[in-house]
Amino acid sequence: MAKGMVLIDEDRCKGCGLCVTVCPQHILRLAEDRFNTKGYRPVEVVAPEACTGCALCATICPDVVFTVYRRKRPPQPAAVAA
Amino acid sequence: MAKGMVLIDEDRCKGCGLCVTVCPQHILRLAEDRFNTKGYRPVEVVAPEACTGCALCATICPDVVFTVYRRKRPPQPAAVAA
Amino acid sequence: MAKELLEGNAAIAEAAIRAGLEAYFGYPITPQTEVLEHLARRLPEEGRVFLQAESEVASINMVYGAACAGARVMTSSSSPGISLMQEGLSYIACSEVPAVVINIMRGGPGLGNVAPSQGDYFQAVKMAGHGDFHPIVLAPGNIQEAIDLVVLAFDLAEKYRTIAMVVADGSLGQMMEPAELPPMRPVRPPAERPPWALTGARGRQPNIITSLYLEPEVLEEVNLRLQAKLQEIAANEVRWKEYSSEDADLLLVAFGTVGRVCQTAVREARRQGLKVGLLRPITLWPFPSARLAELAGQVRGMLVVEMNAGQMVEDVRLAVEGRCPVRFYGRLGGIIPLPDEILPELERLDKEC
Amino acid sequence: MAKELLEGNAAIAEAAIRAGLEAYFGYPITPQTEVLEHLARRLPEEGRVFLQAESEVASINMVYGAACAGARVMTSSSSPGISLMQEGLSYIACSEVPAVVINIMRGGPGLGNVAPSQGDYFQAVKMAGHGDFHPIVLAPGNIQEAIDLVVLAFDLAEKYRTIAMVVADGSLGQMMEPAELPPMRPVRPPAERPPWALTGARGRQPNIITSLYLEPEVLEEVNLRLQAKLQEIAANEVRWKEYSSEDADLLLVAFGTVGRVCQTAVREARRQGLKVGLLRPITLWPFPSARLAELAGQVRGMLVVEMNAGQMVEDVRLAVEGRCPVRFYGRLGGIIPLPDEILPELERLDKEC
Amino acid sequence: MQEEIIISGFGGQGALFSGQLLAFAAMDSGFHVTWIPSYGPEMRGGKARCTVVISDQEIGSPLVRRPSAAIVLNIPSMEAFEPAVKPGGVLVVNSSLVPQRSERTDIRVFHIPASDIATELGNIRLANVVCLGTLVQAIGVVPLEAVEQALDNHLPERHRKLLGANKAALRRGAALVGG
Amino acid sequence: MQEEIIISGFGGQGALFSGQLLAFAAMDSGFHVTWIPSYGPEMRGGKARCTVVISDQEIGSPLVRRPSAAIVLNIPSMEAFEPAVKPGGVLVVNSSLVPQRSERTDIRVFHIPASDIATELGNIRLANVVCLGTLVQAIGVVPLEAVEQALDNHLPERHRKLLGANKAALRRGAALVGG
Amino acid sequence: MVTVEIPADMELVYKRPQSLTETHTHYCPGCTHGIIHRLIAEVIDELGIRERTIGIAPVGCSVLAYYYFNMDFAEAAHGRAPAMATGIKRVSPDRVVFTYQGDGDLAAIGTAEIIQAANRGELFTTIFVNNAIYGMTGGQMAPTTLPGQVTTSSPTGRDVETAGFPMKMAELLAVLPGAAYVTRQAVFDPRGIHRTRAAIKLAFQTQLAELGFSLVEVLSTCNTNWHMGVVEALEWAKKHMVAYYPLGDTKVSDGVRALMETR
Amino acid sequence: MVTVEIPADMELVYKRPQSLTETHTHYCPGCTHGIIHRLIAEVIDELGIRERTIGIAPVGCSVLAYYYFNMDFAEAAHGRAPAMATGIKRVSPDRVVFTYQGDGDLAAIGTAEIIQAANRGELFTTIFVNNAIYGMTGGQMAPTTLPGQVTTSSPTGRDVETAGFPMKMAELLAVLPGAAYVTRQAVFDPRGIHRTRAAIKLAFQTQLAELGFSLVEVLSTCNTNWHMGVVEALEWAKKHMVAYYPLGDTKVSDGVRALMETR
Ligand SMILES: Cc1ncc(C[n+]2csc(CCOP(=O)(O)OP(=O)(O)O)c2C)c(N)n1
Ligand SMILES: Cc1ncc(C[n+]2csc(CCOP(=O)(O)OP(=O)(O)O)c2C)c(N)n1
Ligand code: SF4
Ligand code: SF4
Ligand code: SF4
Ligand code: SF4
Ligand code: SF4
Ligand code: SF4
Ligand SMILES: [Mg+2]
Ligand SMILES: [Mg+2]
Repeated sequence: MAKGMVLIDEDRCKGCGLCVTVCPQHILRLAEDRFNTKGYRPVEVVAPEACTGCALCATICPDVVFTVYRRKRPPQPAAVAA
Repeated sequence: MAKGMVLIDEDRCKGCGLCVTVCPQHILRLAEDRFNTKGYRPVEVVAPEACTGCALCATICPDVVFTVYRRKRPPQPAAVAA
Repeated sequence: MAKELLEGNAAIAEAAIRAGLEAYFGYPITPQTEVLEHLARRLPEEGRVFLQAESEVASINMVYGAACAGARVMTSSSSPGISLMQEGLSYIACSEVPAVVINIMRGGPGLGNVAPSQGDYFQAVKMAGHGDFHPIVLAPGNIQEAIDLVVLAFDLAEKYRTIAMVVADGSLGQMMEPAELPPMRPVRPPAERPPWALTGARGRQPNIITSLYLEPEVLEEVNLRLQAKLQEIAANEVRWKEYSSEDADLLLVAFGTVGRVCQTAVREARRQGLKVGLLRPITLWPFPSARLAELAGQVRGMLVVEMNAGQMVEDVRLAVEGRCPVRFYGRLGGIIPLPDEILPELERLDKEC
Repeated sequence: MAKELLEGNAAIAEAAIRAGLEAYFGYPITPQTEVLEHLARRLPEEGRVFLQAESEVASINMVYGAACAGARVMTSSSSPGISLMQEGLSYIACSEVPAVVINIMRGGPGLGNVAPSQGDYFQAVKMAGHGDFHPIVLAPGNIQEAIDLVVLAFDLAEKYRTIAMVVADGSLGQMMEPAELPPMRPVRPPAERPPWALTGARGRQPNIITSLYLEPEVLEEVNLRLQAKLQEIAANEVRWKEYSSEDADLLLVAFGTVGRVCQTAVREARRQGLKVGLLRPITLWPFPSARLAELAGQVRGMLVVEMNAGQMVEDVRLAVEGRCPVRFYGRLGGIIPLPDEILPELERLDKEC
Repeated sequence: MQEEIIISGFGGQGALFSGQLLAFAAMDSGFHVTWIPSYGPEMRGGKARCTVVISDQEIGSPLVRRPSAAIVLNIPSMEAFEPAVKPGGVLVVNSSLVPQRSERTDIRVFHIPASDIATELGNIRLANVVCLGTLVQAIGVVPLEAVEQALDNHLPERHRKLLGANKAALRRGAALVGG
Repeated sequence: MQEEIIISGFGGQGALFSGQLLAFAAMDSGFHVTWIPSYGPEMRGGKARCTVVISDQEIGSPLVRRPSAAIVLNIPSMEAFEPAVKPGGVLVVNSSLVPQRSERTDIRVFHIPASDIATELGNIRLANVVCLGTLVQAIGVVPLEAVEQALDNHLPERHRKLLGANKAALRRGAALVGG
Repeated sequence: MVTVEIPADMELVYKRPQSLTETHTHYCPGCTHGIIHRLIAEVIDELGIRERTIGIAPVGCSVLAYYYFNMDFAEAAHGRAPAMATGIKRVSPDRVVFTYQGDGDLAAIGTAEIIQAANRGELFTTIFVNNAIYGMTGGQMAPTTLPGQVTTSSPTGRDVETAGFPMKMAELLAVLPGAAYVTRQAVFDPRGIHRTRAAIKLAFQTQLAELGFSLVEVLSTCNTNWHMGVVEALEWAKKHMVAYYPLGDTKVSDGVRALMETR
Repeated sequence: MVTVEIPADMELVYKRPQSLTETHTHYCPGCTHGIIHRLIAEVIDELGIRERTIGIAPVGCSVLAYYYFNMDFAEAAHGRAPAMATGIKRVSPDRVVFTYQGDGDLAAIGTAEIIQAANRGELFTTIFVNNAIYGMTGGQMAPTTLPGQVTTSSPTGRDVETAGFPMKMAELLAVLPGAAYVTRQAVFDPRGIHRTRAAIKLAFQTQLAELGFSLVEVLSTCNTNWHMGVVEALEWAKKHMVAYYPLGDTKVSDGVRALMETR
């Protein structure tokens, strides 16, 4: 089960490829088969299950294409105060 | 015999008194009895014989009132090179 | 309030305060520095904003900013400084924010001198910098009028969201004459700033103030709106004064200081049997063209007197359209024409028309 | 030299080089940046001075300096940038040093847009900043004329020691058409700079260039000299072109890009049986008033077409003085009026006059 | 004689350049000519079009509302200029990118799959030159050779290697005009 | 009724201030009044003069070339305004500083040793007030008391201690006008 | 419309800030202006000041910023944003004011206005986007263009002999006592972006605490006018711009230091 | 006319420099503008460059400097002398060009022009007369007016909260690589005057050696608008101005240092 998940606002994407270069999971690429309404090849997620929700893609994207989710950490036993 | 001598271009003087304050010989003062063509009380030399030709008056005068002369030093025996 | 003997520049400054001026941004320049100096003292006293800007370019852009924020704001300067404000004025014109500008004109061109002049008539009435715009231009002839017109300038600037410029010369700025200041208007509290102002988009859509319209079609619409506004102003806000014009068969036309000098010329001419009248435009833009056109049917000729090489005379000619001769007499370089120079010109006009 | 297909802005820049331009100071602004870019490349190639200034205020004052030193110098900009030059222009005017200024006008007011416009007509012809002065204003209608007028601008600026301004719009700046560049003039060597120039007071009295004249009487004299010069220019340098005006009973008046559009309108109107002519002013100042006054006796009416809200039309009305109706048609915001809009206006003029 | 040609597409399709080619050709053929671009208000990309006027007399307006001929390289251009072409005029449509067909019968319309032909010739960006070939052949004012000459003289250095392809494109376009 | 008074001297002689006094007095007496200074072009010092117009109707020009009355405090002022005073007018000359005498018979001339009188009163700078007293008395439009009142109200704080001396100067000047 | 199910155990870690409108920007693909816009918007969201913030757009590629920021905005004349901001802030001292300016705007034509505003200690914040070029007008030399860098107005590369050395505005402004916080950051990689965001936040906090003028110089790219690919531009900038323009704070007033420490 | 016999054994140690005209200045009595004029003239005489020097007067009390210097001169628009000097020098590189500017002129309205000229390393020299006030227009606050100093536009004293701190131009300009020699001197006593003269000489030499931009800030007085006696003004300036504006070089480039060493 994926640790993270991104939503892509495809029509905002200008296909600049910046997110592709920073995704540590190498799961982003520019679509090769289609254009978005702006005429760019939009980004797409190749392997959603590998997404960690690290949000580096969102950090660098100049066009605020990504919304990023991360799985909540299961409630951990509270650390004992030292 | 005076070591120095100043000429005063009286009509340039604005009576600001700066020269009076810097003359180390205290031989300058503003005329008390007359105005120059500009309507100022011009500077005058009280004791010309005390002038050393140090040119401090000329150094500070904003209106280039002074021309300064200094007595040539009598030819000194040439110092023997060490 | 009783009349006091007031100096022109100080009266202008104090009138602005009474009119509710919230902020002043300006830069010293003779012969208007007393406006700035009066405000430097009085505005902080009143808890309002006085700021000496680094330049006239900065002044006008500070005015632009404060006006965008919805504050009553003003700057003042003299000819070279006003030239430096041309770009800013054009932005303000297109952005439709209200601003009051005082120009106490001096001898030009260039650095010229600080003597009284009307050399910036064209610059004031024909444009606000580049593009198609006319600020409202008010030209007081005496100190009471200067006071009243400063107050009016704020009201007109706000009513039409436009630039209202008061033009005078150093002689008005430095003379003294009895006049009455208006009562102090309460300053508009920040909470009551106009709805279009930049006050923070709390509970409403953001306000944007810009003069950029990339699409020619859109910019044309903006311009048509500006032009419609100008027409509305032209229809409603023309102001002038007439002296002995009812039965006049010769008409003097002059504004500001020269206007009042011409009042004397009228009296003296009448004493000599010449039926001279005077029209003194108070708004230079909009110009009292219709009334002049009317008078062109009544009088045999007009004499326009200015402290420049002939600027307003063009607007008179445009109004008159050849229906009567329009002559010009002017003095340059900061010289005020006096009645005894104007009289011979009137006699000549009388003979030749 | 044979004709080449030239882009307007580059042609203007190259023409300046051929005319002996020694130094250019300017700041980028659309739609004239290609002038600057062309010169950035070519002037250093020719061993001459290119400097990108920090602003238009700096540009015009660098021009002022280089002109004082007796060099052939120029700047170029577009509307907002020209507004920023107003103070400097006024100094140059009063100092009587020659300078060439190019204004490739854009839509205004304010930031407006970069589309073609003629909104700065008043600013160009009525003044150079504050004070009483008119620069020589040249308005090319096509690229060949742009080239020729740039060369002429340098010659007139030097002949009269004045500002020569070439005004056009972005469509002329960006269009291409065949034209011939003049041969390369040799650059005047520094040793041959004019006698009034600041070149170092070697073996002569110092030269002083100033625009400050504290005494009103002296400044008045300076102004009278300036006015006399302007009159001389007005007498000698009026230029315009006429098309089919000999037998015209309706006259179009338009300058620059609109002027050439009107050439087409004339042809089409004639095809429809309207006897339309066209007068295209080439010098906007001095204005071909006398010729228009003459034509006012011949035609039934005039239609002035501009890319603004009606500016040159005032000068036409001033020339015509009511002797025939003068109508106006204008487009704003960067829109070029086309023949098919002008024709109905002509038809209306035909019916109503 | 006066031809007023509008070439319209979006930025990067080469509308401006093919207009310049036509202008050069017209000039070299002894005509008066004007070329004038108009960009959209967008800072980057967006529409790009130019108007070329070719005449045997001095040219007045370099802009026209109703061209005598037009090349439309994309859908918005089709919408703008298909209705505008003067009766008797010529319309060249890059049918690879513009699906709709002109219904007009008072003009000569050429729907040509220019992008496909260009791709076939090895570079999709040659579509504009294909269309230009068609237009030049159709209006017949300027000889095709003059356009080839213009290519020889003015193809930018960095595209020099595509000179042959450009000429081929031009000829392919021209060949689509039936005798 | 209209009186046009020029008061002229060099900077520091108080020409501007005495004009203002007159203006205040005229205003308080119910007249229309204008006061207008003119400085020389020199940045500092140099000539200082003002024109005061007092009228029972709205005032047109605040400047006049030919005053109905004048006070001249130094030689250049004498040269400028002695010939200018209108026939029937009044000229007050500070004879302490202006040696020449007016020959005019069509005006009333008062040569008064104002600086000497002022020195006598303890402050040479009161010469202008002495002259003002003479002028006010001579033209008779404004009562002397109104000028005294103006002194009471408008003498700058830092000169407050000279109020008495000012009034005395005024009266001394006035007394020089023969019945 | 596609509806996406978000699993219940997923939490939102990044979403479009409220301080941006929905409008798509006109910037070139990969232009860092977009990143900087976003960072400002995030900070304004975080500080909860959107409804009392007034922004000022420059003349430059970001001239249309007012369409992208979801708050009151004005468009200044070229270089004059600091004067305009001064006007606004002085009459609205309880509002938050910021200018967004390019290097042509701030370091050329607007030199006097930024220096004087900083010197007066005006209580607004400036985000200064240094992309070493005039983007909007098509790639002319800026005061910040690197030595030897080719632009359309320095076709053989910036010649420091005639054009001078690139201006280090963060260092210059730091000299002025009125400037409370001045820093230089870069948005060339996620780390730099995070730091830039922190700097922008501190700048706004400086304003909120009325400590003086604050400015964040952000090294940026202009791939279009540099004639580079998007990624190549970032690499070039990292290598060449950062070498000339050292990153980090050039001015931290005592007040700001105290602020930093309480965070 | 009085003829004075000069004894034969007297030698001339001070005479009016040839680079001054005979014209009397319009400056107030004791105004230090006069001293500074004289020093410039002496240096120009000494360097023998009068006939190839072009000076530029500002708008300010020294607006009429062209009447006093015996050489080609131009009068600039307020603050724009550096732009004008740039124009002149660029087209006349073998001439010596200097601007003479007041603090309102250089540090307020002319901020952009001086900074950009310095940054470009323009090969002219600026003599910057800092008298902490706008002299010509009658004593308004300048960017250099001291904290608390009363002027007509800061009637209750300069309030650094609203007007900022006085600008230290010599320090600010020193940051720019194009500036080769920047120094601050004072003409409050003969020693200071001698030092100022030496600095002015070095500045012109910097220009002659084409080492970059050179500027001498000269602390000065304006007794008239400070409302002080002439001597009192000097004392006040020595005490208060020098405390705020430290004297000495703020920038000496390597080239200039070499020049200093060869002297
Ligand atoms: C007075 C004036 N001069 C020039 C321009 C033209 N102009 C528009 S943007 C710009 C420079 C933009 O460069 P920069 O500030 O670096 O912003 P960028 O586009 O690189 O983000 C210029 C010179 C203008 N609009 N107004
Ligand atoms: C554009 C413009 N703005 C303002 C002025 C008015 N002005 C003349 S001199 C001056 C300031 C002079 O001060 P400074 O530069 O310090 O010189 P100083 O007189 O003290 O020597 C000003 C503001 C002007 N002439 N032009
Ligand atoms: S959140 Fe991280 S892992 Fe997921 S797509 Fe974005 S960069 Fe890649
Ligand atoms: S960074 Fe943004 S705009 Fe660029 S490719 Fe990725 S999603 Fe698209
Ligand atoms: S030269 Fe020296 S001693 Fe002689 S008067 Fe001058 S200051 Fe005094
Ligand atoms: S310093 Fe000069 S001006 Fe001043 S009193 Fe002495 S001589 Fe006269
Ligand atoms: S031109 Fe440069 S700065 Fe402008 S949007 Fe494109 S990449 Fe960004
Ligand atoms: S006003 Fe001040 S600076 Fe000007 S001349 Fe007088 S003392 Fe000197
Ligand atoms: Mg940039
Ligand atoms: Mg000063």
